[in-house]
Amino acid sequence: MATNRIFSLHVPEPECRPGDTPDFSKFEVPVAGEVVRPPVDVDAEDIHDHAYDIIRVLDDDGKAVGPWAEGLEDDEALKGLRDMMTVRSFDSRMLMAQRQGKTSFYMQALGEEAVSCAFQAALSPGDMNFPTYRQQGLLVTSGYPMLDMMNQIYSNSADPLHGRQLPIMYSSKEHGFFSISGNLGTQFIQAVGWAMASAINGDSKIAAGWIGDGATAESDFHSALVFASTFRAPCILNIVNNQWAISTFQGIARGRAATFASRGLGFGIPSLRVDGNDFYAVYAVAKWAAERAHLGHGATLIEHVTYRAGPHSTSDDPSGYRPKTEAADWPLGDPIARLKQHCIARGIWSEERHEQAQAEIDSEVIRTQKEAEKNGTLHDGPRASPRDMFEDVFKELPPHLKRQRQEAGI
Amino acid sequence: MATNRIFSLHVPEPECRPGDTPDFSKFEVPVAGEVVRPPVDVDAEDIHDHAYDIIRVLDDDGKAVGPWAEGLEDDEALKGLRDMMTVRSFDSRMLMAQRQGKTSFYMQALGEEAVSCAFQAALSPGDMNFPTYRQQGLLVTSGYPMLDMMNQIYSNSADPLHGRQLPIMYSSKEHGFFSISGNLGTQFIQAVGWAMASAINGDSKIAAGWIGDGATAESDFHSALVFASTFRAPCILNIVNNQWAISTFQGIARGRAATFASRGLGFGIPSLRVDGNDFYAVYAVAKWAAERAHLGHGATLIEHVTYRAGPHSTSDDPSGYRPKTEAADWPLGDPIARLKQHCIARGIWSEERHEQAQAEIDSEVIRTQKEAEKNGTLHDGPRASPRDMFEDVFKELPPHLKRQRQEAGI
Amino acid sequence: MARMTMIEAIRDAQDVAMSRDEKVVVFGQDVGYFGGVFRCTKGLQEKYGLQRCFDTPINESGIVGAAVGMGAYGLRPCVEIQFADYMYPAFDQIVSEAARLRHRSNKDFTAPLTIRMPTGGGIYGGQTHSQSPEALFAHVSGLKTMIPSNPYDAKGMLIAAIEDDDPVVFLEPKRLYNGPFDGYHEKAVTPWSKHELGEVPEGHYTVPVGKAAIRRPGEAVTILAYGTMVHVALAAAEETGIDAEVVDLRSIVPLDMETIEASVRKTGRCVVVHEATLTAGFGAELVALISQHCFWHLQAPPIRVTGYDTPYPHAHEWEYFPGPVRVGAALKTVMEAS
Amino acid sequence: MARMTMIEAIRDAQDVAMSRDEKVVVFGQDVGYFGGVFRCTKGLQEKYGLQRCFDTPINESGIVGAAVGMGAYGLRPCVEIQFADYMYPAFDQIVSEAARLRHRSNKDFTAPLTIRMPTGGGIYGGQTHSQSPEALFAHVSGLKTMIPSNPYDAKGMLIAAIEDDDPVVFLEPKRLYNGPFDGYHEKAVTPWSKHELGEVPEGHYTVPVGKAAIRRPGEAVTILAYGTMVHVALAAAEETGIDAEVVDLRSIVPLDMETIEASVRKTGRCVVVHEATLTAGFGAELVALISQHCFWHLQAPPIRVTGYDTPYPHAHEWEYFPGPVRVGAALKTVMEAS
Ligand SMILES: Cc1ncc(C[n+]2csc(CCOP(=O)(O)OP(=O)(O)O)c2C)c(N)n1
Ligand SMILES: Cc1ncc(C[n+]2csc(CCOP(=O)(O)OP(=O)(O)O)c2C)c(N)n1
Ligand SMILES: [Mg+2]
Ligand SMILES: [Mg+2]
Repeated sequence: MATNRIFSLHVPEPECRPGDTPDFSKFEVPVAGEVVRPPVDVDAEDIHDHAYDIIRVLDDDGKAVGPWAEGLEDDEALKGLRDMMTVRSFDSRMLMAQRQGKTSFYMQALGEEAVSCAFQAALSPGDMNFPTYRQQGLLVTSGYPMLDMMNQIYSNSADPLHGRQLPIMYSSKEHGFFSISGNLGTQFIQAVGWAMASAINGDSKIAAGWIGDGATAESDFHSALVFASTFRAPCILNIVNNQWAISTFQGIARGRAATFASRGLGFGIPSLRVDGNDFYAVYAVAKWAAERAHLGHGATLIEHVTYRAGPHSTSDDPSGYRPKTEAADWPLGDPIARLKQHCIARGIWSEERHEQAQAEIDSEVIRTQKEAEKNGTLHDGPRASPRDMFEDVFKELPPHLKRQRQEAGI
Repeated sequence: MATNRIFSLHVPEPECRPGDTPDFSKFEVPVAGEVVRPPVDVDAEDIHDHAYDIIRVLDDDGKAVGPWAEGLEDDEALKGLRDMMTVRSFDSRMLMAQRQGKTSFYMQALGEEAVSCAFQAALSPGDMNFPTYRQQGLLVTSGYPMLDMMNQIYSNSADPLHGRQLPIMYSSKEHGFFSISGNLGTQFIQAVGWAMASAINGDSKIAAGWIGDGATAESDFHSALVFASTFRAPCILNIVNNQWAISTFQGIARGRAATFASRGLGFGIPSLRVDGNDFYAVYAVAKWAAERAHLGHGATLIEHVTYRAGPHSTSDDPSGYRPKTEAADWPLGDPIARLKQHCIARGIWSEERHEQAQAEIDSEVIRTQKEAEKNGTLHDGPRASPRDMFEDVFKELPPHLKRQRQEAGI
Repeated sequence: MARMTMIEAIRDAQDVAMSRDEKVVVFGQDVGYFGGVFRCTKGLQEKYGLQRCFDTPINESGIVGAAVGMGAYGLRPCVEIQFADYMYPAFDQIVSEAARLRHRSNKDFTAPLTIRMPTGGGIYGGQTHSQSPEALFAHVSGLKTMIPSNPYDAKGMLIAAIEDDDPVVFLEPKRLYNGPFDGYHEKAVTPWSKHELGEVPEGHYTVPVGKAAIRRPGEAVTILAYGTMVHVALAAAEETGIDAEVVDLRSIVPLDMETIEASVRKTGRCVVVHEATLTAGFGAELVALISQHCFWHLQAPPIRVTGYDTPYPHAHEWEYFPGPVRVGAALKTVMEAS
Repeated sequence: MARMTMIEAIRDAQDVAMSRDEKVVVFGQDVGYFGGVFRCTKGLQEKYGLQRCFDTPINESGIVGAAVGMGAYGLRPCVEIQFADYMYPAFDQIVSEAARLRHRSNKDFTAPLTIRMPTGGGIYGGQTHSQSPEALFAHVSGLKTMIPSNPYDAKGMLIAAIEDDDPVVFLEPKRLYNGPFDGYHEKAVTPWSKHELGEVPEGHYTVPVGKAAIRRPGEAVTILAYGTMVHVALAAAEETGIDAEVVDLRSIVPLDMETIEASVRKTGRCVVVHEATLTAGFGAELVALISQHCFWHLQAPPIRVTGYDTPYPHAHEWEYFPGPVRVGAALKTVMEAS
């Protein structure tokens, strides 16, 4: 090996690790209302800076300000608040259920609720999401029954997926929610393919792809951008930058680029960053992108800047790789607290109503949980028949699977 | 299917197809000398426009002009000319050999000779290329014996690769030329890995990755940029945009982006476009990028804008998908003619010397070919023993291959 | 009825499928304007327009991934991978996505794709234009894998594949595109126009999925083969004069065990032939099935004649290729064993 | 000597290899600061620095592709793929590049990589944390594929793999990380500290590549197994009281045919066990080899006990998993056959 070191490998490291004091002083908190709202037929390079700035609507007092502050009606704001509260309440119950051994695994969206709840609110019926495992907010917002979610998590007799999938790997065509894959990134190009199909078919439906900051490094991120760019697919490509990919900080996937959104510019795809903890901003940007797609201008890339406040999954313990207080110090605040503040500022909500809503939601979640548990949990009670393992591998059971099922004696 | 078509799929098409008259009027021919030469420690975004402009040194009169016009000595210019002439002469003989059935396959670099010849001239001994199948100029320029190239093409008894590889899939560690793969794109990330290894080892060697315009769509293009960006690998990533990927025009891979080079910006990698038919410009840009890497500033992305003047390979006939005269109309001219003009303008060359050199080169190629054919051609004369098929699959022949070799009776 | 090459038959199958169902779309590298490097999609773009037949960027994962999305939408994509050797970048989308989608979503979403790819050697294509990766697909639950050996089957099977609601990998033995190659590369190839299986009905028909065909009935020994090896097996039977029954599997998943078992029980001897490398090739599965299910009928150890466990060679193609001489030797061995 | 879990043994192997050869580098997702999601690289970054043990972006093709480049440079990368289920994006780099580099360049360049990946089921991981893709690697010429069944082997085999000049796929049965799991998930797992093969020598040693180990000598029937299935096989032998010889293959390419043949010739009967799906699994190769090479010694059809040809289930894991009951039943069948 060389003795006079000439080159050396640069390995990016996060600002702080367990034991350090979180320091977000380098993070420039965006000023609400400052980023312009371009026309939807804009060219990517003409809004180059949108890939570096952060669009924010709700200011520190909860007021909606600036050019992106329009379109969110009173009832929509309140529904958004309720949806996010539901997701959080649901998450905390299911986390507990996993700890109690009622299922094998769980993943929360803690701190990121605005991203999927606000986004879904901007879609139309028939549009299709290709989500990752952290977009349960899409389902809640679209009205998918919480009971079915729980049945899936418990792999019980009423599990819509018959116990085949890991908990939280939902699927609902009806609710515009594509079957979640355990393999990162694959769904990003599938979303583009779905959108291309919509275009080929002369339809008016759009697709939304979802990917995490860490998973942008996967190759199918590239496939998606290449195909979306070439075929001007009517889709929205969402990057949820929640700062962490399990133990790995976002700098490893981002490298020398200033932002993830800037990756879209090299494909001529308009790319915007949005404060992912600002329900209003996410909603407004998603509406803009959806309109763009509907008018035939093709894909938009959105980077949602947020923070994964919980562990990666129930198999993870973040205290091994990041300071415990980092989540609390995250400069963009909590999405529920911020929308709540906005609704109060808007005069349509109050502390009392909030408390009451919280109680209602919690008890509804608990009631639903009890109902779900009647259908069984992973290790207790009824579940799908093991015969079912052999079903739907193919449309029709082929002879070799018939034989194997016989041999299995089930 | 929908009857009221709303969306429709956008499928890019080239300006002209067989039967049409080539029209490069939309192609803005770059003015030589106009693009600034930034310091090598520049940040990617600070030379944003370099990913859109085209660096050109040789003007229409063959004069080297502007800030990139320095460093190419007289003897280097003449060597470059000779190297390119050698590549072209070699290509034409080998093409003929293939037509005569002396081998199975051949691929020319016609019209693109400057890219690899000038680039190699800018490298230092020990640097490593990860080429595609169209960079024979790297080998010729580095002094790799033409005889060995021919032996490889003929799969004969002196083939350094023992008849294992398709013709032109050379390998020479000694000459800084990584084993060519038939699979597109794979070598781009390998180049980054090699550069990372050089950095880990405290070495001073750099790697150069090569990829075609069409193959930038492959996923490993993304892998390469991600890793190069994150680990600041000392490497140069070359895109050879020769306008075509077999029958597919570059707009299919490029999509909505204005240029391929702009893909690098989203990774924070300085990205430049260069006139690939301008030997001087390619040399100057390669030197700049090499210096950048040597000083520890990491990767550079270079898009070489050129034109594939010949068929894709001996299996291809371009008259099925592009106008026959398109090559002749290519606005950046012919690289050999342009460097020749420059050398004459520089006062170090003349028409007579050129003709003489051409004759020398041609006869040297023919002489070498005769020598190579003494070692056999694909279907005639000596070649490696079939026993050799079983060698080097592993370092040592494992029992199962020993058995198979016995069964083969060889 | 018309005489067709296998290329024409494959093109015709796509034409028929596209004309009957506007949900069928065709795409891949060079398949649009140019009609594919082997010309298997020639004229389809002209006939059905850019929206239904188009060139894609060179990204196999993108091609299959987009097809999965389109399938989920409700289209029926038939995509081309330029050579089977280049399918590896798409392997994740094939294995983890297309193959599992129906099951994992409880049929909420399906992936009715056909993934066409030229396979096999015999064209001096070296290690990256000659591979036979069928075993890799066969190991993946949820995929069907077919390999035709002649124009008639190619058309009928490809139409069946496109109409099938499950993902199908459709491997086209490129050495058979223009004629029934029997392994004698020095001989001029007989064109399909001189072969009865080059007789291809017009319009729509299907060859049932998962049904083998007996190409030569025989009593002495069973040869299991598919693709190019069917013709090699026939030549070997001819040359050795051994009364071999040649079974053309046509589809390896699902597999026609009924036909296989009946034949092996009858003959008591078996030779399995494929171009792919030996170890963990599909021949292993065939021998394993026979050994499990026909054990008491076997009079000799089954033999595999396959490519060797090396990368596919260039110069030594004909030493590597399991031609009639090697198959003939195996026939003799298996007949002599006792 | 120290008692170690398999995780500790794997970590220790890398530690030993890194300390003896500074060309050894370790990288992958979450392997740096955090030490890997299974903690198999814990402390290596702290000990050897960021340059020799680091986190990578989540791109498996990038991880293996970069490793190929590093190998060509002269380093000896040992990389982690977080789960074998996530190796597919890297399959092209493994198959088309790492496996072929030595051969295609006439050893001008080589790829001395080790690609570690947790494999197999038994942890309620569902279809994307439970797969056993060993057959896919075994079919590829130029790759070695190893699967340890205990801490002693894991350390010795991993050191051998890292020191090997060929690319090695090193599959770690994750269900064995903490103890010798025999298929009885309701029982608390015995920790490795209570098992003699949890006894791991300090420092450097290797287990020779391609040598099987007989875990239980027996006369009645041969069980061929690897990884978790070795312990299941032992349990089945114990429970049924059938005097089975349990052969732990340890490496499937290269394969220790000598030991296999000797055992099967002796017993005349054979059961092959693996977690992977049945069709075209590595069990097919084993049965095919036995049928070809031990045909005249076989007294009963060999039987495969494997995962079914379905995606790996979540809720029905224990119906799917080839546990001691299924293996025991096969032992009885094979003993009764005549
Ligand atoms: C192909 C593949 N590689 C690795 C993994 C393992 N894995 C699961 S989640 C994860 C981190 C993803 O991080 P990010 O994309 O940022 O999403 P987040 O969890 O933060 O929402 C990893 C590495 C996987 N599921 N698939
Ligand atoms: C993975 C893979 N897919 C497809 C091919 C087939 N193929 C060989 S060359 C080529 C076109 C490449 O075009 P480009 O990258 O522009 O390079 P050029 O030939 O123009 O130099 C294609 C599609 C391949 N070799 N590898
Ligand atoms: Mg993340
Ligand atoms: Mg090109």
